Amino acid sequence: MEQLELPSIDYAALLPMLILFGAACVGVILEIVVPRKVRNGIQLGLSLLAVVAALVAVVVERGTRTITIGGAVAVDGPTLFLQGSILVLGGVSLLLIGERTVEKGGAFVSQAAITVGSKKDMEQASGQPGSTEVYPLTTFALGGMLLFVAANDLLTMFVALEVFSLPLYLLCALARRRRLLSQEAALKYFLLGSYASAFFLFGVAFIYGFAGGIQLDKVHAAVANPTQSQVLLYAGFGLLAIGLLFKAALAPFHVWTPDVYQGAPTPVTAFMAACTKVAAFGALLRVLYVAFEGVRWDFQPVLGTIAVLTMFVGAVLAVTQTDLKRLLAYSSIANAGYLMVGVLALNDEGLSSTMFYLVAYGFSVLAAFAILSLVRDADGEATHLSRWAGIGRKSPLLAATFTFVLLAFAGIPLTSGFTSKFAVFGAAVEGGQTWLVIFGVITSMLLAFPYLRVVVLMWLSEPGESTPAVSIPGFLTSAVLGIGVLVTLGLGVAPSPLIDLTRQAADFVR
Amino acid sequence: MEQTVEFAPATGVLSLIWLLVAIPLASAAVLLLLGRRADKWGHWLGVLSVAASFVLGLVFFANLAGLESGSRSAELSLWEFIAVGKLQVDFGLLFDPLSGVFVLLITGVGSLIHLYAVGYMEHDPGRRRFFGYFNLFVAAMLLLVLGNNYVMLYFGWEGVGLASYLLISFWYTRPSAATAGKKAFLMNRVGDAGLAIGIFIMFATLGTTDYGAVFNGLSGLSATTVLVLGLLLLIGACGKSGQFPLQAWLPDAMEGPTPVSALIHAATMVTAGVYLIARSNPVYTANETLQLVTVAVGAITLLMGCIIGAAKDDIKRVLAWSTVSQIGYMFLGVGLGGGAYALAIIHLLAHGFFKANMFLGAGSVMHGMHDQVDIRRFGALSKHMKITWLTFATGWLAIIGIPPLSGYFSKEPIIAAAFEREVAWEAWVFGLAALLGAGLTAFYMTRLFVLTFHGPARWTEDNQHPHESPLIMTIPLILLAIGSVAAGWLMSTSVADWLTPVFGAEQAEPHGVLSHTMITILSLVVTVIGAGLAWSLFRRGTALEPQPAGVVVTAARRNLYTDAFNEAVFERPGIYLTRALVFLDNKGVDGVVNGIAAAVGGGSGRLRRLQTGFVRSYALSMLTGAMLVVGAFIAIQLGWLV
Amino acid sequence: MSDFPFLSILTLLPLVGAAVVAFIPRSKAELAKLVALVWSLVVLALSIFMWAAFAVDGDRFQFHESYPWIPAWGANFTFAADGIALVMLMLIAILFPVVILASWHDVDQSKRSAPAYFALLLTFEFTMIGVFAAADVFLFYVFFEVMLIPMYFIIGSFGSGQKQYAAVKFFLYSLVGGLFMLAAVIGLWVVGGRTFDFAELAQGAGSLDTNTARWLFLGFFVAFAIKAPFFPFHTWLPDSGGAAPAGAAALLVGVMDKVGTFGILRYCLSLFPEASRWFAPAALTLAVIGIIYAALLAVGQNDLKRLVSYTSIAHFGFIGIGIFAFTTQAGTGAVLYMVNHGLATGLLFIVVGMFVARRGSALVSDFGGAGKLVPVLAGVLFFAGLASLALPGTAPFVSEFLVLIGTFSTHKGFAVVATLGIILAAAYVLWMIQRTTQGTLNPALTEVPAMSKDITLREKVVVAPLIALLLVLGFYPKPVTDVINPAVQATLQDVGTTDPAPTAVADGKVGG
Amino acid sequence: MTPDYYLVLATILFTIGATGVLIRRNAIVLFMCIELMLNAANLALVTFSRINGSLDGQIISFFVMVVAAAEVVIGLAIIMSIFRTRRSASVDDANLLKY
Repeated sequence: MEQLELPSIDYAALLPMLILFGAACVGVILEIVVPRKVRNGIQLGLSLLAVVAALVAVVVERGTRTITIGGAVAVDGPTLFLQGSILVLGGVSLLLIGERTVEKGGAFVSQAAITVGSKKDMEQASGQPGSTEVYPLTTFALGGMLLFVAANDLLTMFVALEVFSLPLYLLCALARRRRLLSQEAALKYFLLGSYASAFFLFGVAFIYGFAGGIQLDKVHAAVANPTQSQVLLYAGFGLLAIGLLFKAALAPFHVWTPDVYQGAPTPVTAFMAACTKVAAFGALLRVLYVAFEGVRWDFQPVLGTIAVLTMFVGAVLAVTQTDLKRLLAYSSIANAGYLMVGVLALNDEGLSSTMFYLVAYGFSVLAAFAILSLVRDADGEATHLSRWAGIGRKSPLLAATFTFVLLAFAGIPLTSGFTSKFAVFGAAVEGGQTWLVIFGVITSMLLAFPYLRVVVLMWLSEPGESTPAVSIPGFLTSAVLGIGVLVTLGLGVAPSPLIDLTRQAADFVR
Repeated sequence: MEQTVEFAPATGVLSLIWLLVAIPLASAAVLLLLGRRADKWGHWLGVLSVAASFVLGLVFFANLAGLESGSRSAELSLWEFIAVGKLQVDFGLLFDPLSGVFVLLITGVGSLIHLYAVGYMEHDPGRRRFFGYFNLFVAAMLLLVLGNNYVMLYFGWEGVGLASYLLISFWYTRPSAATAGKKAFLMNRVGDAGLAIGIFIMFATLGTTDYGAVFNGLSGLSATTVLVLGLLLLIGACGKSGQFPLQAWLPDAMEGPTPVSALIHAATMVTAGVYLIARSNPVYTANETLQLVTVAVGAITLLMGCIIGAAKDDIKRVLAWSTVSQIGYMFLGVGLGGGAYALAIIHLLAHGFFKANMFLGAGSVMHGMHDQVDIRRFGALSKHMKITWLTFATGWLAIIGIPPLSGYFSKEPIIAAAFEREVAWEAWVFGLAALLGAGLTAFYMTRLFVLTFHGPARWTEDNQHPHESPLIMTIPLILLAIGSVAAGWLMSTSVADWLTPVFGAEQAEPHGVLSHTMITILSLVVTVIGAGLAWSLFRRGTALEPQPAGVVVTAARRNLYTDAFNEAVFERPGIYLTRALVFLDNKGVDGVVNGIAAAVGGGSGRLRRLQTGFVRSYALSMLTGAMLVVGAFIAIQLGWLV
Repeated sequence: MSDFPFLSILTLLPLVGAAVVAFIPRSKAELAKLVALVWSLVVLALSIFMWAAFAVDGDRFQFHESYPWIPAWGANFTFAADGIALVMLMLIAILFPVVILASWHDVDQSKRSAPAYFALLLTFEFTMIGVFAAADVFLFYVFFEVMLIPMYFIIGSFGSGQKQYAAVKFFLYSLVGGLFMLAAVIGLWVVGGRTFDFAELAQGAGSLDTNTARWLFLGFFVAFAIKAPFFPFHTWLPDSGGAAPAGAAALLVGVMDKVGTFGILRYCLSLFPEASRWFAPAALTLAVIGIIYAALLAVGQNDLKRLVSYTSIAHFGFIGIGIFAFTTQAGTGAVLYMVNHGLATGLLFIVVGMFVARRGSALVSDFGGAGKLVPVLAGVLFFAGLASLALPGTAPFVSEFLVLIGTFSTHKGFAVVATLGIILAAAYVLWMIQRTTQGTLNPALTEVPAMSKDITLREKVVVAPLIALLLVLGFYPKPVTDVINPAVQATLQDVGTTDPAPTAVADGKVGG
Repeated sequence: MTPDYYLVLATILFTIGATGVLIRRNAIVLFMCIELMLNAANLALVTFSRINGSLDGQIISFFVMVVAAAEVVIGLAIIMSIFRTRRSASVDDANLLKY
């Protein structure tokens, strides 16, 4: 029996994740011990505190470049930057999740187990305080995401994927209103998500067969000097990629996105659109840049085609959408395409610009969903486009804010949408992927139309009878809105600090 | 042709020649800007300003005459107009013998017509505006003849076009007047475009647009270039002077008040084409073909004018076609070149007097006949408006060339010159054309005169009260009549000498196909035949309604189908083209764009159906995608792709 | 040369003004108007000072300012003006107060907020000044895109007729062009050594790969051709011009569209000289087609504002041939044309706006004989028409003449066809005048009380400066041409072309 | 017997699972098909572990089992709640969200 060598563990580097997982566990316990009345405040405070603490830890560890616990986790520039981004975006999303004043009791159902449409369900719909499980669930998901972007071997990645996916499936099902839709969204998300994880896992198996190990550096070495059949490598890589592309919502693995975004409670949608995207692209970046960099010439055209397809699907389908949440879902698909353009640059510039894009887009999308949550009628949020006609006349400030965010999505200068698009396109041209940029530009033209349609509707149409009232945003939603818009503007006008940060962070350790 | 053209700088009094343009221009500005505040005295300011220009013109003319004949010119640069790269165009004026006589004609005849207009327009509420436009015209016309380069000429050229437009459509509430003004401007613009391209050629080949430099550089140009240049200038000249094929606007221009017809569409502006060719005489002299074309244009137009003029019943239209025809003579003259340049200018000046005289006479008749213009409804007016009758008679006799009235001295030499073409067939063709024209002129002018002033009265006392015009209108008539009588004799030699510095010394007369005496006799004979025929035909008046007529008369009544031609070839296709383009732009060019948008929308509408909502179909799309991705990778690995 | 930071202050001033006006409550609309007017006059005053400080025979670029913006990308807030930019800035500074005064009552009847309208106008001025003052490609692009937004809302919110359709079309068209340009900007940035500085890029222009440069040229050109607009990218303009409030339409064609031609001159020509030469025949063809095509279309329009828009397209054809003829005269003429067209078409739009405001309709067929009722206004319309058809004595003549004469010396055929455009110009102007102000009085007009009110004092103040400028520049354009000429010559030097010598002189037959 | 056969078997199992998701309607069966795919992956991992001569693959498969168990918890919870409302476990019934 040989001596079992214990791997060294750099706890400091793992601290952010530990904090979150710990806080999540504590949250579960609190669910049991804390009386219902005060639970919401405490849970929200705890999760926010955990996020802040984790963020502090990330900031403190900003110089760390290490691989720890036996090669399972890599804490390097991209990890820390993406973790930081996830934490900030997650914290902001938490504010949205914690909003309880816009709608009485919040956006979440009080007891998900109650059958939809039953007598009890009617009762709880009328203002019982929402469930507080959402906080530990969110914290778990955040922890999983932090681990996902740090994962340095494929197993860790798989586990992290599940750790952040499973809470999300649940969160999707917790909407207070339109519960049927919410449940359907959860079901679809869950089934398709598991389906994709299975592909991912099967890919892991193949890669393991090919490389004899699952650490990314091992894969990298094996790709450079293959000892096994290349078919294993390519089949494995293909299957592996599918799991990641699914999470990142790239066509044709985007199919879940519109349904889930529409059905899920709006704060959760916002959370997914902002944070899941960061996590998914973080892992994708790591896998492509660290493990498979050696076969870039082979995967660039395939993934490039996927990127183009994604941009087109997102842009073209957005044109005829009539539901705002669904429209934003397609827009987020198209944005995934643009992100992919940055990823496929496969150079430092690509890495840093993709990270920049993720942050910029995350804030804009949070603001967008925050606004959606404010326009409501008796049945909850009024997300059908026709209901927004002339809203600019009724609530100019809200309409102006939304217009600004839409302009950002359309990539108009002086918004972060422009600088981030510029960054990824620039990186792609530099990386020799001009064709992607050309398609990116063409789809941007298409995509401008649906945004503009909304703007036209808000400002240029006369308000009708059915134009809903706009709720006065609660403090938390105001904060989200404010932060989202300010960051969108700030990154549009003075993106330099963040660009510099992403550039400093753009070095993977292998 | 190796002479070099040089102009002496303006000195002394002559450096004030800019005042000639500035005074009427300032007056026009005052009249147009002050609005109704100037209604009471505006017309007098208008008259005064032109009269002042006339006086100044006389002073300058005298000064010019005082200069040595070798340097009898005054060039004055006011300011740099356009100075870009090699293109240097000054806002420059040139007062030389040629522009001198034009200045006197314009301001002299202009003053008289202005004076006349004070009376003629007395009851028109727009009199002040009328004088504003009139002064604007005088300023532009003076600029045209005084410019020292082609750009200045063009400046004035378009300026008179504008004034002409404004005055033709002066009574703008009449649709016919508005249309006529537009037509005039448009056809003029066709000519202007030719002139403009001519200027471009000068700059492209010679790098200048100054008269002197262009003329001196001509020897360096190929024959083709000179030909093209000359033809383009000719197009410009045809447009402004109502020559074939751009003659159609001039008769319509009679929609304007009669003083306008007299000043602009008879005496001055329409002769600008003649001025242009005379001014550019080195260009035309340098190319035989060019001269031939010019002569041909002149001959065709003079016959055309006569023929149509003989068939018209509107007093002003007859006079208008007569103007077309007479300017044809002038074109013939300038086309013949050599000594005929001066002849054309003399005819121009003489024509300025007698045609202005007749137009004003016509105006006087209309004034007395309640704006009736149909000569079939006149007759016996000699008893009612004596002065008008007498002055009109001088004009009539002058134009048909009865010695010793001015027309005789100015037209007959041109006919003679035509017979002196070096190529025999040309001499016969153009000579006979000119001769025939003289006969026809005598015919239709006599017809006009007889039908208007003699024969039975074909108007009724119920609605017509013929009366003589007031003094302010008859005085100009009388003065112009004196000019019509005396001008020819006075000018026939003096002006030719005076213009020698511009056109060069008259070359030795080549012997024509007919002797000079013979031509004189012939032209008098055809004139008498024509006049006699008309007298005998119309002495007893004519039917009030148009009578059926033969092919020739019908054609003449319809302007020899030139209007029909224009309509069929330019107007209608133009309208159809415009309509087609409007359709094309909306449905075609814009349609492509909207089509793309619709296609995206339609594609989007169809594609979104793929999002069926069934989770299993989503799984299928994922599986398909997965198989494609993995398949693509494996294909790449096996070397099937890339 | 002056060290005073003219350009940055000039750029920011209207933005501040817009913010101030935007915060004035709706109830104090008159105050908002007044503030906007005074503000734009201050901008005008500053511009005049700048004009005075510009050294005609100094460096090509003056008032250079540069502040770091995004160092990682090499993007800076760099401002500088050459003669071309200077005259355009001056035009902007002149047109805005005029338009603000002209739009005084435009919003009074609508339900929309007057302060918002004037704030949008000032915002638009900010973007306009910025786009002409920028000497950094990135900064230029930013302004190029941002200027869509205020105009979009002006058309969409304050326009008439099919305003929504027009606003969206305007925005999308421009955005499409802008995105092509974005691709080209990125490409240029990558191949040009990661800098956006115009001067540096222009210096390295010669070392670009020929094919790359042509593609990049195309990216820029399409954007500018849409903006200008050149045939066949023009269809948005009649819709926008027809729907926009008259004052805004004057700015739209008077100033904003000039960004297209300015961009071609500044960016396409200097940055891609070889490509510019290579594409010149194609560009000239488009421009000439545009002249004839748009003029014919203008003849066939029944909507005054659409008609004026089409005339603009024809005029932009002239500017286009002037730019691509590559001679000093044509180039200077083209820039001068940009200024003159701004004044002339601006005036035309404003006067048409006065008619439309009175009649409540822009349809030509709703007028007829209006000169009887409003003689002075009809006179002003006529004058504007004359300026539009480039009659000598009005400023556009000089520019049209320069363009044509300059083009003729290198491209005879194009110049000749373009010259035919002046005939059509007369046709559409006079036909329009005849149908609106001449002929028998349309009885419907007498029933509209406003139609019997001739030009008011405010309107006189609006049109007077434009008329005066058109006349002055028509007789004495030298102060402007002297400013433009060196910049054009420097541009042509970048392109690498020289004026052809007069052929007779070149052949040695005549002493130059 | 070469380990390759196990790989073939694993692939066949995976394909059965992947196809099963497409052709079955019942949510539970669907879910079981996904479990089948996971287990196919486990089989492949173990096989590769054998081929490569390292224990990693076997360890991974333990992790996978744990994860699969967690997935079951979540999945069944969601399916349950839907079943309660709709009284049907057919995934085809849940298609309110579309287009």
